Amino acid sequence: MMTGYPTELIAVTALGCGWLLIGLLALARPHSVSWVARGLFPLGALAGIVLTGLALAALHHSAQTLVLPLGLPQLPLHLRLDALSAVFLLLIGATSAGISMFAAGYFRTGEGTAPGLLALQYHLFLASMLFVVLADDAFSFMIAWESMALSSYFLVTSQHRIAEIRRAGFLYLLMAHLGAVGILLCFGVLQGGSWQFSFAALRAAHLTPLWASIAFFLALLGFGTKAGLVPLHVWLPEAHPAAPSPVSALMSGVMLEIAVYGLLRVSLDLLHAQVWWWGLAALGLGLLTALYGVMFAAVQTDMKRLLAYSSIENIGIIFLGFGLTVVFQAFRMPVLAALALAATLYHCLNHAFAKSLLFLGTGSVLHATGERNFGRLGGLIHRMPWVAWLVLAGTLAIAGLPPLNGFVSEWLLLQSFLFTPTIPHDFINMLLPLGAAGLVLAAALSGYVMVKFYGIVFLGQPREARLAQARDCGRLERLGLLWLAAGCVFLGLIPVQMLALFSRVTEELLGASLGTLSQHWWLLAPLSAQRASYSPVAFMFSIVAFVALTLLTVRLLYHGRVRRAAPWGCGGSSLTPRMQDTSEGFGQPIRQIFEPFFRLQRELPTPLERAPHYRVQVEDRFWFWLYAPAAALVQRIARLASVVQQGRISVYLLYSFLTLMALLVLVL
Amino acid sequence: MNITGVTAQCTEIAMSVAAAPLLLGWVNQCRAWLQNRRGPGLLQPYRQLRKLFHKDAVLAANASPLFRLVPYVEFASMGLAAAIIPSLWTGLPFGAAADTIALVGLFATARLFLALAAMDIGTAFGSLGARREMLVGFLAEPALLMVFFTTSLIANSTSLPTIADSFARHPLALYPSLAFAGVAFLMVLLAENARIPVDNPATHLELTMIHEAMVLEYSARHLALIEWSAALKLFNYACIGLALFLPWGLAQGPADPGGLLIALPATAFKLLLVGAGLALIETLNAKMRLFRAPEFLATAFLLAVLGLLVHLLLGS
Amino acid sequence: MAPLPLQIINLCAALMLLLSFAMLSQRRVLTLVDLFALQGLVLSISIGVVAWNTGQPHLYYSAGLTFVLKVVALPLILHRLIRRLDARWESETLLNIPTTLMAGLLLVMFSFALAQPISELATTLTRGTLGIALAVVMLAFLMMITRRKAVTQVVGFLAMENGLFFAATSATYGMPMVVELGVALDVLVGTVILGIFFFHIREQFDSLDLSHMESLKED
Amino acid sequence: MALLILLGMPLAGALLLGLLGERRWAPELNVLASAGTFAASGWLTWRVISDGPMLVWNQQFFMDPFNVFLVALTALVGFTTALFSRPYMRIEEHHGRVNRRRLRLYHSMYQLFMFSMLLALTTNNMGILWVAMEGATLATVLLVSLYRTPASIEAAWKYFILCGVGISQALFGTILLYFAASKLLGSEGSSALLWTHLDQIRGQLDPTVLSIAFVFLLVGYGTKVGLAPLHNWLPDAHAEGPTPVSAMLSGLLLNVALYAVVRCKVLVEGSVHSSLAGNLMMGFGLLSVLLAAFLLWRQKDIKRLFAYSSIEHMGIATFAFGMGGPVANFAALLHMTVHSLTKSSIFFTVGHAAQNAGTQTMDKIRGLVTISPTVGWGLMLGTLAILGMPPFGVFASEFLILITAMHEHPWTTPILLLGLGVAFGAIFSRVQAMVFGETNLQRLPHPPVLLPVFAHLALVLMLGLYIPPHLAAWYREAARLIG
Repeated sequence: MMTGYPTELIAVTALGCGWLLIGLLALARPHSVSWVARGLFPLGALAGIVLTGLALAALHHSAQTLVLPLGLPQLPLHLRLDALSAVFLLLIGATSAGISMFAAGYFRTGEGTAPGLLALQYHLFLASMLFVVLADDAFSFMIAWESMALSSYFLVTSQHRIAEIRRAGFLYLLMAHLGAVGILLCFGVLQGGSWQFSFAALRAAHLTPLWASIAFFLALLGFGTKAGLVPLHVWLPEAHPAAPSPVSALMSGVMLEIAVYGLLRVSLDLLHAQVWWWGLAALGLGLLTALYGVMFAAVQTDMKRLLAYSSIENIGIIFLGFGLTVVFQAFRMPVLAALALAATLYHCLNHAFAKSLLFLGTGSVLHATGERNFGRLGGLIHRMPWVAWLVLAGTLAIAGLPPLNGFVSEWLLLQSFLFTPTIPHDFINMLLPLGAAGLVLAAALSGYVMVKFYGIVFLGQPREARLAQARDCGRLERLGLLWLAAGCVFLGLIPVQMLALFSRVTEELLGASLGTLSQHWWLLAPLSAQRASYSPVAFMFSIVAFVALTLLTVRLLYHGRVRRAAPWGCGGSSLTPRMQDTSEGFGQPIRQIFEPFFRLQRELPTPLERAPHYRVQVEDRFWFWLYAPAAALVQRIARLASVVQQGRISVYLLYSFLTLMALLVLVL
Repeated sequence: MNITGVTAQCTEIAMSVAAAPLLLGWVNQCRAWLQNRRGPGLLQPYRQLRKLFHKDAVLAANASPLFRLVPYVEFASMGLAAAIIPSLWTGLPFGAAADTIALVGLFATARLFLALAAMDIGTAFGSLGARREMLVGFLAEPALLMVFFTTSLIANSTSLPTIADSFARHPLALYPSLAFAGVAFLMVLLAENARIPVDNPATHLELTMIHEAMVLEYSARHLALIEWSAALKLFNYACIGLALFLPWGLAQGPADPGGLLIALPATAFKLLLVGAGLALIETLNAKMRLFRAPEFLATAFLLAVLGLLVHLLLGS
Repeated sequence: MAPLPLQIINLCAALMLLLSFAMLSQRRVLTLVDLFALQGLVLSISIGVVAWNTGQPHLYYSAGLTFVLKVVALPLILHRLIRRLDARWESETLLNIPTTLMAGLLLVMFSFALAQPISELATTLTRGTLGIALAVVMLAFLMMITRRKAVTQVVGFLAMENGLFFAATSATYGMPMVVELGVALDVLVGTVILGIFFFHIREQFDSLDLSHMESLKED
Repeated sequence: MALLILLGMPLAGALLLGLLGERRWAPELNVLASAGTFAASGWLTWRVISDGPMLVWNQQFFMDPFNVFLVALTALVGFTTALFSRPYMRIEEHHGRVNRRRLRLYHSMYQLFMFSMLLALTTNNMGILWVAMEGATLATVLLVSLYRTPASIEAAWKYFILCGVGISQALFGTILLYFAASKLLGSEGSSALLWTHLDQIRGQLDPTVLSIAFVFLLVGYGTKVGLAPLHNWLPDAHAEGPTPVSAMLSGLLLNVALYAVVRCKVLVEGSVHSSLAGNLMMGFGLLSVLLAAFLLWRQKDIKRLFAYSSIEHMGIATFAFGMGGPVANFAALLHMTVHSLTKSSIFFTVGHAAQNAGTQTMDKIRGLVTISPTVGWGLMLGTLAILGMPPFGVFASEFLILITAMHEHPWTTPILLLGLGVAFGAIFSRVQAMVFGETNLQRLPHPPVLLPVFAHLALVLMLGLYIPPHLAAWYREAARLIG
């Protein structure tokens, strides 16, 4: 149904080009912070807000397409704006608005790459994500996809003088490239001999189940690499923390979701989600990822790494939802599939807001203190109240607590899990509900992780004396944080409206809408109110009212006298900040419970040591199982191959001679 | 939503809030009896609260506003939970606003805030307690949710009043899955309410305490609110257990005044039984070593999942 | 009984093959050059015979060119170079000489087998010689592989050119003139450049032994 | 006329520079001659576009879309390399690595090299093609050994012997070709060696002879293309010669050699009616990609690194030509174009980087972007382009090649991708370390001219996003010719 003039699509494309233009403008005065940061970044944020509006508008239209006279001769660049793209455009626009606003206040001179160049890469990154979502053929998709990887790589390595950052950047780009290879192969399989690479053609291509499955797993591999699906996740905890915080926010909050978009596009739109066990595989991997991510998050000692692992966890949850969607769809239960998809999309959006908020918060902390290590932070709620209170919203959202947004998507996902016993397959209908157990476990653990994160960074006493000099973030940064925190709250309160939007996506992809959501605008009741309902507005209102009422009552009936005193020192001398629990200590129970999953290196002090020293390092087993052997293998083959080039001219001549002989024999 | 509904709802909350310390007192009293002590009497928790409310609050010098806010949030969360849980009526207006999943979320919220408050002062005990509390929580929460899952699958709804309703109205049927769920729930109840064998509400021994370690820095009205919400939590959990496993006698909706006449004594009676049972369990068991607690809770979680599986396998 | 020209050409072919084997087994560099000159002579004679037989004028030029280049100019240059560089003896070959000769024999058989289907198509009188030409090329190749001195490698290279020329004449009655001129020019220039190179090599390595030139490799 | 200028310009330049090469303005003269050649190539291109293929001078010269685009490319890269060579060689002189006499040789040979490549491209005579290829070898041997260091002498010697032997095989192949054709066309004049004539009768040529001939031609010209296992000269020659020469070798000579292989392949395919030639080329291509990819991991010298990368890319192009068909040929042509543009631009930056560091050892080059941002970013972007990152043009060609391979020979795709992946890791890990990080380098005595670098990269970028219709039509036409 192509109707009308693609107004929104053209506007969105123009906006993408606008971002590019902003980037180029930054090159005009690359070293001027005032020009780049105070002038251009807010402009970029404005563009993000406009994009949000456009995406909302586009959600109310049918799909729009556009063919640009660019690209390969047989394959011009196709663009398409449909409901799925619109949702992700909404995500990009809304999240990037906050991040850009924050970045306006964040970037300063003298940190690696010149600000102008950074701005160019940043806006290139934004624009390429936008075009990934718009791309409607394999070639333009790949271009946008790899540009996204490339620009983010440069952003990651902006402080390239630090060796770990270089290593992280390399690992990132290498993995991104491998993932892209998978995606490319996937498209190659998808065309199924039709030799057409526009998505319209891929959608129409008929594949045998075997080839379709191969395509699906290639897509899972490719997009999973980008999304950080275990065991393809190793780059993520290295690269995300290495980047400047607004970039970490974009990568964790937006780019990972774009990877999810790619997977949704390929498997639901192009492959029509035909085979149920695809979903099972995605679900299994998602579960593994969620648990693995959160487990590792719990034992981190670096706040940005913790958040990166937490992103892995959330990606796992998203994949869980995605897998469920595929299972339902393959069993021809479109309404339930729609519910699961809505949960997935919702979680994408929620994660985007909350994780960006948290990463930006760490950025502020980093700027104020220069520290990323939990062991040297603490008590910042006194010095940085704005950051602390706004980040609290993100913390609660990531922990999946009502009435914030993280809870809604998990709620929806659990609701869809509750329908899995109705699947007409004897074994699956018993297996799947167990997924819910895993999901709940991951969600509960993420609460643990968030307490650790927030408690150690913002609460308690400052662990270093110089933290007393920390300053709260500036106005632009506050604005950015505020936008995202408000988003977290807002998204938590309007699930009904959001589901109405997602309904357009599900209609388009799965052929089923979410039906009549509810009689009331405030009551979320998918499927039937009898079955389950949730009203975040009422919830929020009640809890606020209850708190207010209690406060008032206590104030009215009793006195309000307060004395300040030193905290209880256990009967001994005064407490020092060093006596607080450390992040290692906080992670200890998790380390103990899930010991087989970690690769631990402990250095324990002996009784005789003068300066006792305790160190524990947690490493990823996958690195040693999968990546290190692969790298060693490549090196070994390379060493073998180097025998070919051993310097003696006679041998070279012999090669030539033998080649000639062999070919002649072959020909005869 | 009509005025009757709101009135009933408020009544229920008020009664829960008011009766919660009584249940705690009853449990303590029973325990004292079982241990051959006289006990402080049923009303001791009220006296305690009154005393605390009268005291001057002493705050640590570096307490943040979060620290002062948390007792109220805590209290509000538990109050709200009481609104969700059908202790007297089913079909109350607030029942639609939050289901069992939201209820678990609400408990989690309360726990998270308390843990944050515990870490706020920056004493060793506070963060120790917070860590332990979160450890208990992350295992207990899934177990609780799995229990709810099993019942939800039986009742085809996640709404707690609906579940209770459907259990109460349907002819008696034996659900083996509910047996597993029941045991799991009991274990969760003990753990979540800082009861023996996971925690001891009466101890302040640093090696073992969980809940008490978190609230060490609280005093006066803040402590009162926290204690009160702890009592309310116990009350709530007891009511959840009743709603899930012994739902008979609940009044059906606010427009059923006759039902209330049955519901009130029925609930009171059941709560008395529950309290006595709890005291019995606490007396018969010894406190576990702390690092055994995860095993205990993992067992609870497994039982809950097993219950779910049994339900799916047997369809009952 | 074949006509006389054909007999002569066949004889030349046999001689060329013989000379190739001789070169393969020869250790003295100066003798090697002489053998090369001899091969050139045989080549130019055979080209002359073909020219006489077919009456194609450009083949006469070709024969003359070959004679001048391969019998006079190149051996002269090489002789002078060898004297000045004092590189009269080949050091130990990489493969001992009997083995090399055995390998050469196999190569000849292979070449004949390869040339068989091609020769069957040929309309020229001299078609049978194509196999020999190929064998000469291959033997020269073998020599280049087994020798260690820069000079012998060059002689092998030039002997290969001989074989190619022989192939050109025997199979096709010679290539077009332009091409032959070009090829000749290239060979000449190449030899000159090689001559220059010998000096550079000696300057840098104090020897013309190729075993010094094995530093560029992967390790 | 245009052709006359095209060929005359470098020849005259060679003579003139041979005489006057010791003057101070010799580099400028070199640039001028190259610019003239470039202009002539532009004119010629325009003529071919407007009038169609042309056959001139007693049919000895022939221009069709296939070679005219290579002529244009060669002239362009020759021109930009001359631009780059001007400051580069000045700096070399400043560092005392060359003197005026050597520079005379250098400039003169530079033009001679250009001449022989252009001759090889434009000639219609397979014999002349051979002569020109050999001439190119001779010219570059002297260029490679310009520094007269032991290593450069060794490299030049290996280059000369291996390519000389290789090219002798090609001559044998040419003779066989002539042999097969002269039966049909007669041995009068040179008509039996003219490609246009051969192309017309290719269906009647004897398949056995042609397949044997192709083996010789492939091994012969393949040596110059740098196909494994005939590639051994390539890394040495690239690493030890002056950088402009490396750029030209990689960017141009390999293309020209591949051009020769493809011309031969067209004839053989027409005669043999099987995919023998194509399969052989695919095999060589794959082997080159794989071997080069793994060998990349062992490199320590920056120029050797990119030399192996050239082997890899030539392997890809050969593979694509081997597959044949309109899309693969199109992609291969595109790949040749973008590869030579990208690779030469990389060598430009690599040259300056090595001058900054005073060594070609990669471990000693660190933090280029700090000391010389343009060189650093140029190297980084060039590397990313050559590694096939979109939006650069190499990606477009590799994309087309891969999808064709997936369609026609699915089993080859994993091999290709393995090669590409391994090469990516190898090259990128090294380049990143050189471009980023703390620096230990010195500034250059003369400012580098980086216009060529960014002009090339801009062109490559453009080709990745947008292929002008003219160019596309042209490629398509050429692809059709190749079949």
